[in-house]
Amino acid sequence: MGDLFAVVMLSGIYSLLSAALFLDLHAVDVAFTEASVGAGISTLLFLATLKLVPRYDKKSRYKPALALGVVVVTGALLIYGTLDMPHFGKADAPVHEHVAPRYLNESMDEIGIPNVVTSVLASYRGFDTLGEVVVIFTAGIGVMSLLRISRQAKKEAKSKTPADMQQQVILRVVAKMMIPLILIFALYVQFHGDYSPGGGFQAGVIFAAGIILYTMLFGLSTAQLVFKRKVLELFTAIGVFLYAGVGFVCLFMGGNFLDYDVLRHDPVHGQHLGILLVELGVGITVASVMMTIFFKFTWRTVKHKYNQ
Amino acid sequence: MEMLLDILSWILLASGSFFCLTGALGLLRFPDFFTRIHATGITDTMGAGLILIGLMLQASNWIVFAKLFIILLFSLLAAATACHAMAKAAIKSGLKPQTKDNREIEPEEQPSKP
Amino acid sequence: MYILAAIILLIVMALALIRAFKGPTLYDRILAVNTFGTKTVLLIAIVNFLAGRQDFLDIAIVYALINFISVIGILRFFEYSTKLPLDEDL
Amino acid sequence: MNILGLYNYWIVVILMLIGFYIVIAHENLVKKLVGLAIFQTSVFFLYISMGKITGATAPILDEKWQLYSNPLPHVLILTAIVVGIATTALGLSLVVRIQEAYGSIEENDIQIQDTQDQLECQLEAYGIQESLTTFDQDIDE
Repeated sequence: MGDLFAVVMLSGIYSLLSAALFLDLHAVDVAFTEASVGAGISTLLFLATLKLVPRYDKKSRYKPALALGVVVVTGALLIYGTLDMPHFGKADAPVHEHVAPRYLNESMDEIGIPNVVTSVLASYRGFDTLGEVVVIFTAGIGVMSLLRISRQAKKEAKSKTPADMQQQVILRVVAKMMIPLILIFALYVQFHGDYSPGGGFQAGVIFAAGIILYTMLFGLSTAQLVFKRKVLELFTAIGVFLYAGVGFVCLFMGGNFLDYDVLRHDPVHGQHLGILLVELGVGITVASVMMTIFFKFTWRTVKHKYNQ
Repeated sequence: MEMLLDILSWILLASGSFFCLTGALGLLRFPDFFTRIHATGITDTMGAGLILIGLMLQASNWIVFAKLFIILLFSLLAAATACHAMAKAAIKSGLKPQTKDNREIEPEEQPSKP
Repeated sequence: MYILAAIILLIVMALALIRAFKGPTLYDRILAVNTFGTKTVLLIAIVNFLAGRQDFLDIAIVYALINFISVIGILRFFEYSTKLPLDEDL
Repeated sequence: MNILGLYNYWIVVILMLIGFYIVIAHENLVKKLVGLAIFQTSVFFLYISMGKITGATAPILDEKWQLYSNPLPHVLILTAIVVGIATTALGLSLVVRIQEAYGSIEENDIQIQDTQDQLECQLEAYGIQESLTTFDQDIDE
């Protein structure tokens, strides 16, 4: 398939489908994330890239026989490797015997929130998640520095940026009605993540998606009246800072790093507070990184258009 | 009462699925983009609405009901708007509806291919 | 009954997928993606009821949102790349 | 010996191989990234399908249910998805920069340009001022 647009669209369908599959495999939180991240943001980023690169790919000069051979051999080895694996859906597989029973049986007493995924994510494996947030933060910085735009070009582009999709009046009106709902839904996902699927990662992405919808319909300069570049960059850091700050507060109050028991008199209350703050930090970082990345890509397309 | 609700929701689910299926057949079989969008745009809204109302009747508590209602509201708004936007964008980009006079013209891949 | 509806929805999705592969114009593909998305929302809602736990409908809401946003995104990014007279846009 | 219970791993392997094939056989960098995303998703499926228990439910505690699927893979994969999109964004911005620097996102073109630059540098170092037209023709054929 030579048309990259078609490739990107089919990969969007693939994401939608894989999220449905995750749901069927009982991984509701993962399905949530994949739906908002894989189908939403990543498709949009690919599309934004396609505005900057040629739309059709060239026919390959190589014969794919060698690649096919390598792939088939690898596949045969991998399938041979699966033969000793435990069967699908078995309750006595080794995976289920070590840590998971403790999470499932004792998290209600220790942490007191029904969504085990959230409690493992934010409390038991909180240090791990801090690392992931820092990775996202770093990727955001990487994109920022790779797609930097000089002030001069920005000024020139700004004066000529069109209000996008001007002629789609109905779309703009309906979207105007929907964007507040999307943002409220994002906040619901953020703060209800303890009781139902959801949490900081998903909420951040949904929030960013709402703002991105606004940006696509009303133009980048309008959106940046509220979400200024500096403010976004600041919030990117604030999220990570909040997360790590909670850890240090725990240290100062006599516990271990990210051990929320000491935050309040009652360990369970402490855990609740800690998880709330940590998830908020995650949400802030993810939302602002996603928005920053999208804004950078859109700036590039504006500049690209201006340069032609 | 329970029985009545069940029967009603089954009827709604069945008819909703039927509409979805007709829409998909239209999407696959109709000759050009505008007829296809006509087929799916209308039946999608109808089918989705019926299926969601059918599910609403089976809701066990009010929060499930409310969420289904939100989905219904959203899909009514979004599906219609998206279809309108697509058709408008297609017209703008120069895609012509197939009419009696130009039936021979097969819709082609975008001509800008190098 | 849920199973019947789910199977029909899967068939519908398969048909939409065929259309997405066949094209022929890009708008047909966008239409197929949109149809596929709305059907996935319904499928997820039905799977919720099939599984006996009804409290995961948030995912269906996210799907509806994201589907709308990505269709708008495709239109937004595709619209200007086909028309070449740039003066009109700028 | 019932090996049909392993079908989830085979699906994972097939998806993985599709992704792998796209990454090594296509030259277009955007396609490579799509292939990488497919590869990534296959790993997600591996983890998640390992965590599933038949007859259980999603790990959100509720009095009505006794058996839950394993929450640990869900946590790992949830963060991995978000990190995956962050790295994809980084990759895409690299693609954009490559397009700006080389005017192409085909691996082959980029390599040709690189070799050419390298050769010119070497020739300059040896004090040879010959033009590289013959070399260009070789490449074009």
